[in-house]
Parts: sequence; C-alpha cells; structure tokens
Amino acid sequence: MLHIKSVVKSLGNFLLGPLDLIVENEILVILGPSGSGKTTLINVISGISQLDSGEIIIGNERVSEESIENRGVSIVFQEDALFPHMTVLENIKYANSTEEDINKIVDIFGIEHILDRSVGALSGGEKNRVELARAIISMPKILLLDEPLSSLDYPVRKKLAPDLRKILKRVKIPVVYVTHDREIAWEIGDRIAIMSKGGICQIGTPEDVFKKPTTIIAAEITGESNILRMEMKEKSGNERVVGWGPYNLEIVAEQNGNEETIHVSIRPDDIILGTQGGGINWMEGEIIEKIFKGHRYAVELNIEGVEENIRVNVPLDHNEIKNLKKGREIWVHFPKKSMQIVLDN
Amino acid sequence: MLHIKSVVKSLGNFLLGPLDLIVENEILVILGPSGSGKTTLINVISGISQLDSGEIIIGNERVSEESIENRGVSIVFQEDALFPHMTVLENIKYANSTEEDINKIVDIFGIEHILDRSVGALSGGEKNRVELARAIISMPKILLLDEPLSSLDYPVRKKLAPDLRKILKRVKIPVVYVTHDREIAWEIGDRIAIMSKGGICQIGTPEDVFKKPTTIIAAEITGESNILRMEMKEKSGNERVVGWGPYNLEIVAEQNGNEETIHVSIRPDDIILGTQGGGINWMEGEIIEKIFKGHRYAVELNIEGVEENIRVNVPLDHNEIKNLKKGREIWVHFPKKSMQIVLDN
Amino acid sequence: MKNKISILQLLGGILVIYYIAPIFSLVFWGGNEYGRISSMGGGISSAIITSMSTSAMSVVISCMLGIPLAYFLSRDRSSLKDFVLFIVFLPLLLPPIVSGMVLLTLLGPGSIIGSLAASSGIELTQSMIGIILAQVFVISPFIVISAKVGFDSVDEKLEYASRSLGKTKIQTFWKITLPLSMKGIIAGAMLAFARAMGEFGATVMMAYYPRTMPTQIWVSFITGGIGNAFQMTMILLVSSMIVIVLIGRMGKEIGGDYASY
Amino acid sequence: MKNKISILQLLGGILVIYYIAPIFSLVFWGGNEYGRISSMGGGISSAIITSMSTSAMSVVISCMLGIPLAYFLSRDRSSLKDFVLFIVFLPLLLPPIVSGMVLLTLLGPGSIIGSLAASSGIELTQSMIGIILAQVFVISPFIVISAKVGFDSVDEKLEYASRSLGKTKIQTFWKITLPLSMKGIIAGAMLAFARAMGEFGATVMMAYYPRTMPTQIWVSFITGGIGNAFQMTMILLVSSMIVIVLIGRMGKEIGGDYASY
Repeated sequence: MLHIKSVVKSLGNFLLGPLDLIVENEILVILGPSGSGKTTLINVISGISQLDSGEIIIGNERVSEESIENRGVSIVFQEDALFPHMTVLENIKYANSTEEDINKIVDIFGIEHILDRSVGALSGGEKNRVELARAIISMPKILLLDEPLSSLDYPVRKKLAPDLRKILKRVKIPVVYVTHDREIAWEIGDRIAIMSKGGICQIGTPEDVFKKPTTIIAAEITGESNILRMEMKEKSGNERVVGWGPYNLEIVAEQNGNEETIHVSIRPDDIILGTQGGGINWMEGEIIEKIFKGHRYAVELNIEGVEENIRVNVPLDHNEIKNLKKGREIWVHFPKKSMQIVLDN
Repeated sequence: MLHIKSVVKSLGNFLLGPLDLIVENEILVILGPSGSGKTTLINVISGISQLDSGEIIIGNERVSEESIENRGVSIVFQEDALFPHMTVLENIKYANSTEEDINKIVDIFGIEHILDRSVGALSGGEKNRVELARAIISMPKILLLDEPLSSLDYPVRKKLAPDLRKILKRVKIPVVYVTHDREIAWEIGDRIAIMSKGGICQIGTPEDVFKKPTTIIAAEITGESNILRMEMKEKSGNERVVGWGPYNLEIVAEQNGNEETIHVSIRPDDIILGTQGGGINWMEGEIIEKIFKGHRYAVELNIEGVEENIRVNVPLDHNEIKNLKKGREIWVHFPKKSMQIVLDN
Repeated sequence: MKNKISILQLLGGILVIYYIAPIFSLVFWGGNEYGRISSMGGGISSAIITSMSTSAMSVVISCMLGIPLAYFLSRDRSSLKDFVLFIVFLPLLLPPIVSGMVLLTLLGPGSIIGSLAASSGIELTQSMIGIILAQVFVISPFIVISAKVGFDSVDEKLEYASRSLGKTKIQTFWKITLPLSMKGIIAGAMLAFARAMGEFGATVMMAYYPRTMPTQIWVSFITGGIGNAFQMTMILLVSSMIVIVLIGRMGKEIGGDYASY
Repeated sequence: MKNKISILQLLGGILVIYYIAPIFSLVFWGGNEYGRISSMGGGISSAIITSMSTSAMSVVISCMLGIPLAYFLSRDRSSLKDFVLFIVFLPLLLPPIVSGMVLLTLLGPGSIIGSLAASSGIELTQSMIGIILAQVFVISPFIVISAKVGFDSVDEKLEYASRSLGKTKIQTFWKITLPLSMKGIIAGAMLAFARAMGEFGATVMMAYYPRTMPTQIWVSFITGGIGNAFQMTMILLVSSMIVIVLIGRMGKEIGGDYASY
C-alpha cells in the first residue's frame, strides 16, 4: 500500500500538492497533460526528489526521508533505462534474485529466447518487457511506471497495453501508472486519477471519469468534449435548468456550480441529431461543416444566438448521413444524463 | 501540377518505387507507417536526394536534374526549420517577396502580432504557421509538407488540422502532405495515397480508402481492423462465399483474391451484436473480454473453431451493454458490404 | 559511505589546489622577492609586439584556410572526410618540438623551399614569417575543429529550407550557415590566439629570433633565473587568463561549456 | 558557382598539405641526408625510459586525482561547479612555459615547499619527480575533461534505476557509471599519455635533467642541428602517430570522433 499524506513539492514556478492519495493493491493510472506534475509525483514517491513537506508511507513504513534504494519502489522510466553494458539476463539478475524467481519472471514475460541478447539488439517492445521484468523481480512494495509505452509507435503501443495489464494484475503489486494518453488509461487502470496543475482533481473508475468529468481539464483529457458556457437559470434539488438566452436545457447537477455562469460538458458522441424534434432539451441548429473522420463524421453545428459551435459525432451508418450538408437546419438533442457541470479547476 | 514518372530511388536496403503519381491542384496526403518511404519521396521530389531513374515533372518542366533552388518547391519539415537568427518577419521576407505579398500572407495566417518576435519565443503552433507562411510566400509550384504537425502535442494538433486545411485550400497550390497519422489524413486530404514498403498501394478519397482498403497494410493504417484468414468457397460474378470450416460468409469482391486462402478485413465498428440472429452472415460467438475504451466498449469474441478472436466495438448506449459479460454466448453479424478482401501487399 | 565520498572529494580537491596554488605562488613570489625582479626594458615591449602581431596574423591565415576545410569536413559524406580529419589531428597531437623539427626539414635553411625563398630574399626561419609558419601549423587545427563543430550544429534542414526558398548554395552559406556558426568560430579563433601567444616548442625551433613572449621568458630564465623572467611571465599569464575568461563567457552564451573545446 | 567552390577547396587543400608535407619531409630528409644523422647511443634509450616511465606515472596520478573530480563536475549542480571547471581549464590554456614558471615559484629550489622537500632528501626539480609534477599539471585536465564527458553521457536514469533495484550510490558508481564511462576515460588517458610524452615547455623548466625525449631533441638540435636530433624525433613522431591512430579507433568505437577531445 502507498499512502501519500499532504505532500508538497515546489520546483521553480511549479507547485505539486498539497496532495493526498492512497493506492491499495490496484493499478492506479495518473492521467494528466504534460506539465501537470506526473513525473514530479513519481520522483517524490521514489525518492529521486525530496519532499518539501508531507509524508510518504509505503507498506507500513514512513519513507519520506529514506534514499531511493531503501524505499522498496521500482521505477520503469519513459525512455529505456536498461543497462546497456549487460545482456538481458544480466539486467534481470542485477537485483539480487534467486534462480527460481528468474525462471518465473522469464516465463511470465515470455523473454526466454532473448535472455542472452545485448540490450541494443532488442526491439522497443522487448526492451519494455525486460525493463518491467527487471523492476518486478526486485520484489518492490510498489511499482512506478512513468509512461513506459510512450516511446513505442502507436500500433505497437495499442497491442502491448492489454498484455501489460494482464501481467500487472498477475504480479499483484500496487502500481502507479503515469500517462497523458487516455486510450492507455482506459486499457490499464483499475482507477484513474486526473491530474492537473500539480493537484488531483478527480479520481474514480475509468467509466466514472469518462462519463462524469468534474472539471474542464478532466472533460478534455478524457475525450473530445463540448465545453459550453451557459447561464444558470433555475435550481431545485439537484435538478438544474441552464441554457443560453431563450434556450433552456434540463440537467442533473452532480456537483455545485453555484455561479451564474457555468460550464457544461457534453461529448460529441452523446449529442443526437434528428429530422424531427421538440420537447425537452431539443433545439434547432444549422450545419456549418461535416468532416469525415474515419469511424464517424464530425458535424459542426451553430445554434442561433449561441457563440460557440457545437461538435457532434455521427456514426457512418446514420440514416440521414447523406443529407447532413452544410447549411441544413436540423434538430439537436442534448440528453439530460449526458451533460455534466464542470468546474474551472 | 506534379507528375512523378517511374521514379526509383534505392537507399541501402530500402527501395522506393517504381512509382507513378500525379498531383493536380489538390491536397494529396501520403499516409504510411514509418519506414514506408514517405520522407524519401519528399526528398526526391524536392531535390534533396537524387533519383536513380525516372522523371519528375513540376508544372511543365522536367526538374529531375535540377538542384533544390530551381525546382519551384517549398518544403515544410517535420521539426521546426525556421532560421533561428532571424525574427519572424525576417524569416518571411527571406524569400524575395513584395510588401503586398507579405501583408496578404500575414493576414491569412493571423501572425501580425508576432512579426517582431524572435523565433525562439514562439509556441509550437506559431512556429508551424510561420513556417508555412514562409513556404507559401515564395510562390512554389508545389508545396511539400513532411508531417508538419507531428511535433505538436496531440490536442494542439487536433485543433490546428482543420485550420491548416482551410489555409491550404485558400492558397490553391498543389500540396503533398506526408503523415502516419490517419486522423490528420482524414482532416486534411482531398485524396489519400496509402504508402507501404516504398510503393503506393492504394489511392482514393478518404471515404474510399477507409471503407474499402485493398491491402492488409491499408486496412491497418486506416483504422483498427479485424484481418481474418478465410477459405474461398464459391465464386460467381463478384459475389463470393468465404468462411471457416462450417461457417459461410457472403461477401462482395471488389478485387481478385483468387487464392484458396484469402484475407478479409472488417472494422470492429461494423460488426453487429444481437441477442437473436440467424440467416446470412450471422453466427454465434462467445465473449472473451469486454474493455472500456472511452467512447465505446471493445468486446473480444471467439467463434468456435476459428483461430483468431474477433474484435467488436460496441457503443456505450448499446441496449445489451450491461449483459455483455465474459463467457456469454451472443449472435454476431458480419454485414456483407462491410467486408473487404485485402491482399498481402 | 559518507566517509568514502569524502576521500573522493579530497582527491579531487588536491588536484584543484594543484592547479591554482602555483599561480598564486607566482604572484606571491613577485610580492616577496621584489628585489630579484629585473626589468628588461625594450625586450619586453618588442616581444609583446612580436607575439601579438604574429599571433593575430596566424589566426587570420588559419581562418582563411581552416574555415573552408571545416565546412568540407562538416558536410562531406565520403570516406575522404575521415582521412582528412585524421590529418587535421596530427599537428594537434604532435609534440611541439617534433612539429618544429618537421617544419625545419620542410622550410629550414637547408631545405629546397627554404633555399628557394631565401634566394628571393624571404627568410622562412629566424623571422616573423617563421614564427607565423610554426603558429599556423600548431593552432589552425583548433580553428578547423571549432568551425566544424559550429557547422555541424547547423541543421542541414535549415540549408534545404533556404534553398527551397530559391537561394543558391553559396547564398545559403553566407546567410544561414555562417551566421549560425559564427559564435563557435569566434570562440575557436580566440582559443587559437591564446595558443599562438603561448606556443613555445615549435616556434623556438623555427625562430629563436625575433623573440616571442614565451621565447623571451625562456631566454630570460636560462640567463638570469626566475627573477629575470618574472615580468614577462606575469604579462603572459594575465593575458592568457583574460582569454580564458572571455572564452568561458562565450561558451556560456552559446550554450556549451569549456568541454566542447 | 562551381568555380567559387573550387577556390574554397583549394584553400582547405593548402592547409591539409601544410599538415602532412612537413612529416613526409622529415622522413625524406632522413633518407636523403643519411650521412648527417648522428647516433646518440645511450642518450636515446635513457630518454625513452625517462619519458615512458614519467608519462605512465603522470597518467596514473592524474586518473587517481582527476576521475573523482570529474564525477563531481558531472553530477554536482551547485555554482561551485562552474568555478571548478574554470580552474580545470587554467592549466589547459596556460602557455607551457608559463606553467613551468609558476610551478617553479611553488616547488623550485628557492620555494618553501621545494626547500622542505630537499631537506627530506626529495628533489622536486631536476628529477623524475619534477618531470612528473610538470606533466600532471599539464595533462590531468585532459583526463578530468574526458572523464567528465564520459560521466555526462551516462543517463542519470540508469543510476536511479540501479538504486531503485536496491543498490547504494557507491555500488551504482562501480557497476553502472564507471563501466559505461570507461571507454571515454581510457581515450582521455591515452590522449594524456601522448601529451605527457611530448610536453616540452613546462617539463624543461622543472627538469632539464633527467632528459625526456622532447628535451633530448631540443638539446641535440641546439648542439648539433637537425641531424643530431633526427633519430629521437622519428621515434617520438612514430609513437605519437600510433597513439593518434589508437585514439581515432577508440573514438569510432565509442561513436564519437576526434572532435570530442
């Protein structure tokens, strides 16, 4: 178990924390844009950087003052950190390990055939496996992964991610996995923590953070999203009426957005277009543009009097797909449950 | 107009061509994996590399023997190639250009406010605009773009792509745009040429190459795809019956796959799951895994007796989504028009 | 563990002290044994003038010949390049006294070139020309190498971009490549100037007269000991240190450190 | 345009020829004027022994003192580092003759340290020790700098990885950092050895006796001209060239070129 208590670390202009976090026997993905402090967090947990204040507890020990080698953490870095003057086997044996452990790990990772190779002769994916094997065989109490797949090409990365999750679940070590790539986050994480500007603004299962982002940054980093500025018009319980000028939208408020102007997030996939509409959360808009995007068309809509255009994803097999042309007026539906009030930070 | 005739260029083990290609007044995107020869193609068109054989015609002139400065091409490179010892304005003025042209270009690109800045003080997106402005103001007969957005962060890249297309359409110069990123390809290209192993294996509109990839590589680079090995069972006209053992699938053959064993590509988005099925192209399968992927669930299916698992994307709002659990038997439909015979190369 | 690190620090510290102590010691010596310092009057200023003028000339000649060579070494991709690079390193690693000897066999009074020059009234040894010939041999590799490093640091993409904007190779060299390598070249030239000012072995063999500052120090020393050579040494020491500081600043400005030289 | 490039090639070519011609000329001189070459018998072998043994000793001492300093310079992030780096460059850029002078004021017969040593029976000048003291001052910066470059090239991530696998700082240094920097350090040591063999200015001031190879060449030359110094020069030239070739190979193997030194 990893317990981070009120941790603060300043680096020039950047401030990490105050941060509290508990990682049980699970894979926690820290998802955040570059510059949000993900690597700094890894560094303070591992002891590469010293804390300004707060406490880090690994297992049952306070390790905040310990040096790297005494913390019981293993790190897998973003770029390859295999020892280039050793073979694969020598790298794995570097941490004092028994013959038995080595055989077991070699088996889990399927790297028997490359044990005698020099590190330089490995492919990107192989390097990754060996590095992970080396990190795991040292029996750390916690495993820190700093975007270990990011140096791989996109297709390779996509292929490796599910395997990586299987292995990580199999070794049963608490894992902190840092990335800016949401596709990887969905694939790997038991829970996902959204990091932004040195703090964690949301934490939950992949489904939760995708469906109910609580901040603008969480909405943006978990997927394309329309972030729409609206007026707050009515409140009752957790029901809200929001909207622009004459247009009203009913939504469910999961959190307080008490100001008069709020931001509402809705995914382009969740907005529905129809040739006929009307009723709650339906309004008319004009198609500004339709762009082919591979698995779908991206349609940009303008609703009269609304400043921001609205992006809608339309599946390729939509009935009306041929008629969705620039300039056409069409009905737009914003499903109540797909909208979230998101906070500035 | 750019006309590439039987161009051949060898580089060590790599062979580009023989290649024929005509680029009219359009944006042609060359989409290919790294190592497919995209940059080599840019280099031979621009004169950075010399041809082994063949001809390059730009406008009406054969330029194969000309040096870079006499070909009438402008290149925008993958990484920033602005002159660091000059301001933005000096960079733009570097090509002999009139006051009038400069004002026009500055206006199109919206870079008036940064003209006096030094290059080092620009953001990635600004650098990109300035470089493009500099390339366009020299009035090239053809504009070569070598993954100009690839150095930008993913969100910035996504935002810039539509603007880039608008500008490129506005200046009306034939454009060759090289990338490995299909998202960018859909967004930018009038036509897309799929490049693989030094050759162009398919060329067509974005919709065409996405919906009807002709080779395995084209199927993979244009999107996730199930590439399934099947037996050829019956032919009549362009109708085919293919399948595995007892299972039959009817498909339409757009091209010859005359061998006994063929590859069929189908997108995970196009496969349909149902609680009841039967009839043509329906069969039963077992759910092996369901993974949350943000906008959708990825379901992996096994059909008894079929070696490869089949990946299906299921939208988040699918009726049965809660019941799609590991181990469940479910009906699977392969729509006739969504399947393509793809060739080895 | 703490203890072991301290031993390492001690070893490193000894070396640092060994580098500075002698320099302080010279200054201290001058203060202490003021009476033993003898002035050499005219000898000093003529040695300074000889050293300054020959060194400046050598740097100019080395730049004229060395910069084109550096550009070739930076841009050529043939195997010839490796061979030429090897040759450039010869004078750099040759003992100065050997450099002097080999130059003498080529240009000395007994040699074909030496006698031909002498018959046209040009003295290749025991003359300013002799000093310059020795200095160019010894210092020009520094200029070649720092200019090469400078040219190497200019991304070829920038040159291609310039040419795709319609400029010729030559225009591109003057407007892009050279300006972007300039700081490296200047730093190299300053380093070379300092070396030329201090060069002793090769120079003294080619030209015992006219006396450069190092030769003057040597002669003063063997004829009258430390006191006799003190003034000249102080002047050369101070001027060397000024150049070191300047190069250091330069190095910081161009983002490198001394280790690039 | 073609023409302009040819002029540049010509200028560069002149320099390349100026680097090799003297070396061929020495060999040619030897073949031609065989009669004027005089053998110095015992003088040669004793100079070789003196040079080899002092140079080897200087390299060993420089490594012992210089490698810890280099590690400090590579890993330290304080402002002290810049200052120490400046000091390391002092002896590197000081004219050799000035180095000799400043060392004499610190260690010479009249100095405090020199007299103290002499009273314990140790001669710091005119002795092997004197030669080594001069050589260490001149060559150790090369070792410090190449070791620093070597240490710099070792990604700190590798050290963190090693420590996260449970190894201490010291274990990490011996198992990761040092092995990965070894080639750079060896190349630096070879370079330093070559410099020590050829060092003249500082050595000759600290110790006219026992004679090193460069001193022997100098003495032979002033007493008997080129012919008298020919044999020793050839030996020193050949051994220098061997070292250059070895460093060149080394450089290729470690992926750099000469310009890193």
